[in-house]
Amino acid sequence: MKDLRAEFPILATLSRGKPLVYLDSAATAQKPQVVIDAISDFYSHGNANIHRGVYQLSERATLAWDAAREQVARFIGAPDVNEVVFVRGTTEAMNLVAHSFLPRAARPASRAPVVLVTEMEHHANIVPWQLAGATTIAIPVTDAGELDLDAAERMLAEGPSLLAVVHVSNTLGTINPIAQLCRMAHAHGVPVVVDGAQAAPHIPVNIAELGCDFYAFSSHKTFGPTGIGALWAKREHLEAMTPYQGGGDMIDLVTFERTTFAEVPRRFEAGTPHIAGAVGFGVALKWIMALDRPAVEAHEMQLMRTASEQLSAVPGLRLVGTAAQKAAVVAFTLDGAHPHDVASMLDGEGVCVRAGHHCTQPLHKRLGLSASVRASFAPFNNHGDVEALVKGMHKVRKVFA
Amino acid sequence: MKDLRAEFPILATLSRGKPLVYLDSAATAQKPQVVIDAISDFYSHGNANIHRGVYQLSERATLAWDAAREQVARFIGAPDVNEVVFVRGTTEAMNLVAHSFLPRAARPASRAPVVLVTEMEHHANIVPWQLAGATTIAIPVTDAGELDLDAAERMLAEGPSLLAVVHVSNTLGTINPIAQLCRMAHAHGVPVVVDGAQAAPHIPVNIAELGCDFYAFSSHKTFGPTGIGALWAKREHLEAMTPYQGGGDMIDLVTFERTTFAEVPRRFEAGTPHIAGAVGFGVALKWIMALDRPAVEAHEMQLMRTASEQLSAVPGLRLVGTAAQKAAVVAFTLDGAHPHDVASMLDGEGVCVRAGHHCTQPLHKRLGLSASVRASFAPFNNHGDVEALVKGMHKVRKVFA
Amino acid sequence: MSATDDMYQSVIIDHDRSPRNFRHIDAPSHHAEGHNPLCGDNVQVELLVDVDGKIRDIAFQGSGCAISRASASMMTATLKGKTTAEAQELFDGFHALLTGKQVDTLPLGKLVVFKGVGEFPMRVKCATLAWHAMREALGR
Amino acid sequence: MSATDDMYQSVIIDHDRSPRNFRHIDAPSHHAEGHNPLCGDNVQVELLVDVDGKIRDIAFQGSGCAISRASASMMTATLKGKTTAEAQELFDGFHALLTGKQVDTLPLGKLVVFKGVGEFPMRVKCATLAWHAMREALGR
Ligand SMILES: Cc1ncc(COP(=O)(O)O)c(C=O)c1O
Ligand SMILES: Cc1ncc(COP(=O)(O)O)c(C=O)c1O
Repeated sequence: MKDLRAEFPILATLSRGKPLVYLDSAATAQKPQVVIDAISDFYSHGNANIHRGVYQLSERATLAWDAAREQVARFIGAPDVNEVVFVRGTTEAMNLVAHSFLPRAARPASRAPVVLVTEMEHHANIVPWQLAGATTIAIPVTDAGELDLDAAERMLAEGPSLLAVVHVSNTLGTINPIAQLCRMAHAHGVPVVVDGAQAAPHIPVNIAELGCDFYAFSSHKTFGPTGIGALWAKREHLEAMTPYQGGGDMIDLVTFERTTFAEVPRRFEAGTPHIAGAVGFGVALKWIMALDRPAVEAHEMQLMRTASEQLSAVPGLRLVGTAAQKAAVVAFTLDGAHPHDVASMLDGEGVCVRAGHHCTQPLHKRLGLSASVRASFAPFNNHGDVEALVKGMHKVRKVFA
Repeated sequence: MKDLRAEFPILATLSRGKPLVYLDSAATAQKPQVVIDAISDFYSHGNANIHRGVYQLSERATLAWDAAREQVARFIGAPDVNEVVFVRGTTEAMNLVAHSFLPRAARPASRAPVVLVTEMEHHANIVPWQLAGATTIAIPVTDAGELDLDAAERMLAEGPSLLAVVHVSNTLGTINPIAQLCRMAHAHGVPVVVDGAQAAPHIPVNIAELGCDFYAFSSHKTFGPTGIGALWAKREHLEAMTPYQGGGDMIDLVTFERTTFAEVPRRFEAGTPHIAGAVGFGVALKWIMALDRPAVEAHEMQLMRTASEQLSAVPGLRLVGTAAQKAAVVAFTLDGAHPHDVASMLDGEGVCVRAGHHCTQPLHKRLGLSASVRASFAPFNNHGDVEALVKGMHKVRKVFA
Repeated sequence: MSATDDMYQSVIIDHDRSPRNFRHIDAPSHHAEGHNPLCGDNVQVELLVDVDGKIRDIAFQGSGCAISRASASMMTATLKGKTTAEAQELFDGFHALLTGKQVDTLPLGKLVVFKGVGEFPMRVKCATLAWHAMREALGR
Repeated sequence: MSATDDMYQSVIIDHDRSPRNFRHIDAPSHHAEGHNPLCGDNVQVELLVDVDGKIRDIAFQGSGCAISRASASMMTATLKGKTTAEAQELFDGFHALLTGKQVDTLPLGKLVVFKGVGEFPMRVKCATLAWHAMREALGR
């Protein structure tokens, strides 16, 4: 596989005076130079507001914005570019669906909707439903960190309004069987919302093969800029959904008495959007698609397996999440050491990992943990990074044993 | 005044093969090099997710994020940094207030709330209230483009839930007497939301002097990146407001039964925010504050006056908006020529202006117009830009007369 | 000469100022509306089509920019007397012309003055608005 | 030697492992809780203060990272027998130490081992958590 390290300028920086070992890509991905340049270029040569300008700069910005939407559609295999809504990120996508779709999915419409989630969901796929007035009930997770599909079947049979499920768990790494879950849910007439925040950077995503109703992911986790992301939704759902935020660009005719709205997807994109962000997002997705993806996946898997094996050899260390189908995320705990102390000590070695609940408090509770340490991999990581992590953990163990 | 043109790389680009004459800063501002560099630097050397990381990169990103919030507070004279909420822009700010504040401002609580707006509002300050279930009624605008303050007094006396008013009109340029309106509104117990999208780039803003309850503005109009903006609100309002979007970072404790929320302002900032955007926004505001602001204001006023005078000399041209207190925005129509054709012809001369309703359809209706042409100025504009505009208009007139 | 001079040729300005067939048809056999949110253009196209498929009359109403008015005007002048099949062919040719495709300009006649609009992607919709309405009216 | 070795000195590790005064006080005269969402640390501080303002007993409970546990432990060990006024002074000194201010370290005694935490802004709250709770318990 092509060495990608040179494409990431941040890898040349030091952390606490040591070479940077970045193992927190699940929190946010680093950016390749092409993405950084695309943003600078936009602001330096192509910046204008979109849609309503007739002059050349605005025309170009509008075309760049449209091209970014097409790139998103291509990335997830969406046949209709107008099924892609630009949002701030996965979190906003879920809130949009909770606000604009959930009320009409409620069965019966008179009762508070029930949203079926899983015990491994990120808060972004729990709290929006609760704020929208839904009751959240959760498909259990096994000790290995897999979904209990028998329970899922039983719970789907009870007729929830919606199934909201993560594609790849940000804590466990588990890759959930989305296609199967969609078939099960649809057999009961339940639409499926998929949180693809962690899947998009790791595995090829094709919404037709998955068969879901909604798919959300964030630019900043797919090597793109912050503040932008995408919600894909079936056209029929988008057409039926009420507007979310109001303002410019999402309207057709405004009067003080009555306002009518623009076509989808613009109806859901009120105000001046994050234009430069969309441009950078498009470039990032193009960059991913140009990778030798099977080779990258194999490389990440190898790093994950090596890390898992070698970490398991650290006395008192327990892996969190050992599903058969896993993406390159390794979470763990160390007996006698608080995860934040572990992360701080690794920080001293230049190793960047995350400690805490990773926005999955219910999962941690289910596993009897208050927090965990998480190392997550990107295509640019190498065996030296794994070595630094493992060496660091031996040192941590010595201090805290 | 210092010549600022060299700081804006985009001014070196050509438009339709001619030197760029950018007169659409009201739609979106161009970016000085320091802002563009700040964004690149963040992604190249400082990129990490914030809040929950203990390692040095994340620590630095968190400090940069906090510093940006402090910069926003300083820019508007807010004493309490925690009264500043980061949002996507003015539009999202209004939607946040409509969702989380309006319901508790409704008087009586049992009736649909009434939001008092003005005939010159941008759609961003009309539609969010309507989507939140409010009735919008509008303070009339005089032919010169000023608010009818007698009518305002009468309408405030009727006890609306809220007064939502623009500080500087994006179409007319009118600077509204916000401090006076706030005194009038507060005498009737009516809270005031101010749309500062066009004020922030042109005039010094001090929320204490204005006396408002909420103030919103957008980064992209203040020489900063797209996708970020700020809502300032009185602490007591923020504390009383319900959460807006749900997800990571805005919670305290999440369970499937019950979720509790973080302190303000984090309660209103769900998910990974636009970190790089906030950093760039902060640098942009710092850049503005470092300008010789009285000199810049005088310069902009002079450009506006020259433009207004010389344009008035074009036969058939009528100025739209001739308020006594005006910011550097000049809108107009030309008899016999549709605004979009005017803008297209100017485009041919490299002159970038906006044509259309500028997201103020009700204002255009009030003035008996279907659309208008708008030229808006920034500190880097000069008399050559005005000349190009005026010369272009004479040419347009010849074609269409 | 600027890039837009090519868009605003005198024939376009003339049709904008004095549009042909800018009226109502008493009992149209077909009609449709078009709306372009960018410029606020709107156009109503009415047709009277014979049983043998010949366009006996065609007219338009509405308001909009010079490009959309001139395009509507020249469309009506061109299509009167043509068959609906020929109208469809002209639509295809006109659309191709504006979207920068290789196209045989001969059958388009005077309509080629709109070629310059093709350089301005934001304005293409103005020029095709009446044509889309015409096609919709004919039920395609 | 890494930057964090200075934070995890053996005395801190020792207090983490065997925290002093990690218990309840039967009838505390003052008590308060602290919570740090970053690490999930939470601490309950209880005090028994004499009428003359002397801290007769002080203890803590809760869970958290090594820094917060060690800090709570050393705080209780330090404050027992001190007056509430002295506790306030120590709070000020400790806070100054951790936020990188110039400070007279002499009165702080063993607490100076926390100086290293000052290098890690995200962890300062861990070290000051119990101190803030103590101060809140005493009603300031
Ligand atoms: C007066 C006014 N209010 C609100 C807005 C909306 O701002 P944004 O599009 O950045 O959300 C704008 C700009 O479009 C404006 O000019
Ligand atoms: C699985 C998962 N879902 C949702 C989110 C939320 O994404 P964002 O913070 O970009 O909105 C994240 C990342 O934090 C995640 O890992």
